[in-house]
Amino acid sequence: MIVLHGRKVVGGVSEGEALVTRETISGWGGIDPRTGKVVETRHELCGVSFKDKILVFPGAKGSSGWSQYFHLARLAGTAPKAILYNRTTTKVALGAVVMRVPALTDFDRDPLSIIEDGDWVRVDADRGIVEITKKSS
Amino acid sequence: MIVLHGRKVVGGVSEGEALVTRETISGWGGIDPRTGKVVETRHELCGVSFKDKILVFPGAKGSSGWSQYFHLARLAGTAPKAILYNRTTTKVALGAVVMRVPALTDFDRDPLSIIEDGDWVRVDADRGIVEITKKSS
Amino acid sequence: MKLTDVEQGMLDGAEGAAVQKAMDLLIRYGEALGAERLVETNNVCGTFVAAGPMIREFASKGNDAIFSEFNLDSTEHVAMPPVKAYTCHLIMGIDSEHPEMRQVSEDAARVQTEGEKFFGAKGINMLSTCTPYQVGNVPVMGEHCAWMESSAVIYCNSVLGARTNTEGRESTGAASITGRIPYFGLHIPENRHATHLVDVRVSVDDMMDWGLLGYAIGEMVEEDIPVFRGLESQPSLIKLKHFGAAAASSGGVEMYHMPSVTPETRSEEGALGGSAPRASWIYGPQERRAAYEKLNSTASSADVDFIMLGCPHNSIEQVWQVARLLEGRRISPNTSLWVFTPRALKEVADRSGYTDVIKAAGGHVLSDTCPAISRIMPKGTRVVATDSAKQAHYLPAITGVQAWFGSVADCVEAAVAGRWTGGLR
Amino acid sequence: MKLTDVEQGMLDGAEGAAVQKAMDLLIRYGEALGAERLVETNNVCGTFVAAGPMIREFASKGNDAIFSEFNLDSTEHVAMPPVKAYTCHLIMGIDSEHPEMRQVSEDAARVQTEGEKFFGAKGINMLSTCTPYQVGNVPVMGEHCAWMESSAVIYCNSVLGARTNTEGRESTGAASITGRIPYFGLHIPENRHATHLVDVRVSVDDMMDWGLLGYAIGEMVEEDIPVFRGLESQPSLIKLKHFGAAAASSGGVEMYHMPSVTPETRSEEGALGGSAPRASWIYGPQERRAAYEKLNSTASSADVDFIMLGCPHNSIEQVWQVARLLEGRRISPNTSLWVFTPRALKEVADRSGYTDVIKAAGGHVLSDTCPAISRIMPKGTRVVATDSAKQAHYLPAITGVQAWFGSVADCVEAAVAGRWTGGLR
Ligand code: F3S
Ligand code: F3S
Repeated sequence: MIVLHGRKVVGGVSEGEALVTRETISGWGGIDPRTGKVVETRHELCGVSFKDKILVFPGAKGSSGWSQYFHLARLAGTAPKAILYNRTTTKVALGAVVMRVPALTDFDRDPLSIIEDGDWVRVDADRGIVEITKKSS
Repeated sequence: MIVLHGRKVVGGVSEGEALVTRETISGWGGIDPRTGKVVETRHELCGVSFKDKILVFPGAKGSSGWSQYFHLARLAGTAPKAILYNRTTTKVALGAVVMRVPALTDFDRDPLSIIEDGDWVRVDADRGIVEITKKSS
Repeated sequence: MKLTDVEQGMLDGAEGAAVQKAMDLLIRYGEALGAERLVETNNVCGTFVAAGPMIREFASKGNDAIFSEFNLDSTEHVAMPPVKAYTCHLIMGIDSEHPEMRQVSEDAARVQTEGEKFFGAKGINMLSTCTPYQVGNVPVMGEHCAWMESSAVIYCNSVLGARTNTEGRESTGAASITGRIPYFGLHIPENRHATHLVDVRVSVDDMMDWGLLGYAIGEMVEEDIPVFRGLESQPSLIKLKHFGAAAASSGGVEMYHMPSVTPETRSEEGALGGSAPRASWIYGPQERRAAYEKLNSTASSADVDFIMLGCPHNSIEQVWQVARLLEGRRISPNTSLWVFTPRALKEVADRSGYTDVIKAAGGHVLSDTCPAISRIMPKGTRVVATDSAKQAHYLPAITGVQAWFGSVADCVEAAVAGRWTGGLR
Repeated sequence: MKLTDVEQGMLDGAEGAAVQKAMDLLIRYGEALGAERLVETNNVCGTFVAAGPMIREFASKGNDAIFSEFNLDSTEHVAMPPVKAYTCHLIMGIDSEHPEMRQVSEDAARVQTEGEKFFGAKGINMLSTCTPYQVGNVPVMGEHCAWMESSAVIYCNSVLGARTNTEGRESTGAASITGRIPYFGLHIPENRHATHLVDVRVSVDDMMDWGLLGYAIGEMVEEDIPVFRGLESQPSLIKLKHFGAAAASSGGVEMYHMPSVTPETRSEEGALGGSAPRASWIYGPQERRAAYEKLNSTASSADVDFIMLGCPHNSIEQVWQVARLLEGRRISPNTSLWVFTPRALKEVADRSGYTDVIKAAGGHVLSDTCPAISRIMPKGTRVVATDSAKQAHYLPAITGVQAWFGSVADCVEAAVAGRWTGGLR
């Protein structure tokens, strides 16, 4: 089991299957809040839903509608269980806050180089701890 | 007879009685083109007309309507015979051009300290010469 | 003046009679200024639509004649071509949609509407305001412009860092169809340095205080360029708009430096171009009071019958403030209140509900012009109150009224009470 | 986060429930950012009026409920107080006055009009555009703002020198009734320095080229801050508007430096804050062509059926250009042409006669929204042509159409011929 340490963005504890992407995610024009699916045509997760997943991604891109779209995902019940991202911007931080799911950033090691799709991840945002159980083991 | 030298603004030759003021003149809200009178309440020439005079003054002030008001004075036949001023601004230069009367500036000596009301002044703007015959002599 | 081949071609008539006349004027004007050459401009703000009784007398000869005489200084009447430069019409003669203004002169309204059609078809944008920067014409730093309207010229040079002299009806007309203006004055970097230092020793924060500072500086500095020291609060568009309009009416200021706000330089030394100021002034409590006294020098009776708000034209933020101050109140029966904002922003005011709030209180929202330009005020106006230093400076001279100057709150209280109770706090 | 007494009072409910909820959100948001304190702002641009199907479902609960949930992130519905800060509503869901858009959803039009009334009465100015700086909201250097709309954020920081992060619907809602926003990111001087150098090796002058430069830079620089070297031509508002919108859509650029044009610093060293750039890029012919190819990557059929002009919304200068290009011509029967400009500037276009010229050619002038936001286009649209890099970037992703990108002249030729003949010249 691998442990990462990060800075609390939004508190709370949650665990679930990891969904990982190395591409920044767009809100408006990037996801469909009704299904939680990424819809940006050239995105590697295009068509995949982050509902109930532990979403691990570099950060946000695109328009200022970012927080609103992830806010709508919460209301539609399609939000991820928790989010882990590397680069803080007002878009992703506000999105995390209005999604009200545990969120961490500023990690001691880059989660994108450690966590893979399907790994089981436990996020304790209050204590800033991420515990990763590799899918294979 | 006193001779001044200045830079040609608008060519031509003209002579007449001097009307002198040490206060800058405003176009819009400062003169009445129908009568050629200064109308600015606190101005030393308030109520006096520059029609057919050799107007000697420091320069222009006030709004960008300056050239239009002196243009209208030309059309109303109330323009001065010639103008001599010290400080070049786009307002006074454009006004001189559209008034189409001989005009000089940038003098070797300050005309305001030499010319007085009623002096007879001959302006040869093409050669940049002002000949002043003092009223008293 | 040295002309480029294109300019020589225009002067020789290669682009038609009107362009030839325009070049003739630009050269006479450039030589009058002592300018060495012309500079290209694609941002012209002038006045084209006929306004005012004397020019309207020309209207019977048609708009080509009006353009030739008043925008090209050409006695020979030539046909106006479509404009070459991005050109805007600034202030109109009257507010052609406001009933009280129309009945003053149906003829003026007709000439204006016809002029809008004619000049619009030539590509002249009817901004119909003295504040082009509030209706989308916001030049960027370094852009050479040819603007009329002294309050817009000082804003363009100082706050936006673009470059313009105070142009006239004729020079902007010539610039619109040639895309040229004399390379003189504030188009030249060396002429944009500060020449005088103003040491501000009082706090300057609200709209009234920014107007008083401008009015005091104009008289001290006249046509020169001040740099300010000691300004602590962060101004916004509406405060610098009021400040600049005041400085351009009490004097002929066309540019100023406030290093933390105006873009041209970041420091006092940079603003002064490394040389010492020719003179330094202090703006303290006495100067502030003197400016207040001068602005109120024509007022004696407290029985106010007309409130004028919005010179230069109000932003939508200011219309919102007036609506908030008037909400649920009634203007005194023997007082009128007119708020001026550009027609384009009146659309936003209508849509946001402010126009209805102001009307419900008995006020009016007007556009296109102002009392000083149109000489139109409610019948029988004797005593005016205004939140604008420029209108308080010009209205008495132009119409003979008494004028009180104070804050927008003072003005609204006067409108409701019918009596002036403002003062220097 | 450290709060001032006033802020602590607001958090403790001293100014009512809504303000308390707003402070709660601002603190959660500030802590998520790692901000140390809040900063005062009197310039908020956000979205308040309900738009889009999911939020409209809330409309039945009333606008207080919409404000609580979507502008305060408060599940508990509280009454909205009048705003404290000067606040503007940016883009609308649909153009409620354009017939073709209304019939798509009468309900959407009704909800929008009701929302305008409700939020207007709270003091929110209905600018109804993505370009506040084209409708009078032009903050000055140093002003702390809280703006949404990425194309407006990059303009505010870079060209005006004011300070804002890319805010959201919730943070701007909270800022409107508290006058506060987290002191983070571009509010802090040290974060406004350039981090990367872009060496421009091709001439960048017309509108299309400024869009290509922006689109290429966004991908290179992502969220960082570029300073440019080698830009020779003098840009204007419309060129920097197009450049910034492109850079903010292909990447997340929120600020850039062009020393001779952007006010913050006068030199490359000053822009870089004295340190070396983290990376340098060249923008040459290959990068220019790559950006062009990407922007046209979804287009295959030359049979264009819809021309979209004006993203971000057109200035009046651009509407004049379209009218000039269309004068005396007819748009092909199987092609539609929509020009978007803010409602306030459509008033100027109507008055100048441009709307009639465009209509006579078979085109339409719309306001308030755009196809990417409203998802409304002429029925059956498959192949779009646009003069806007941002619209070409988003429209295919949002609506599945093919999109050609080119100059406004290419687009008008395509409208008249019904076929795309644009290309990289
Ligand atoms: S034109 Fe505008 S600047 Fe004042 S004098 Fe009239 S409101
Ligand atoms: S809101 Fe404006 S910036 Fe473009 S995507 Fe729509 S026209």
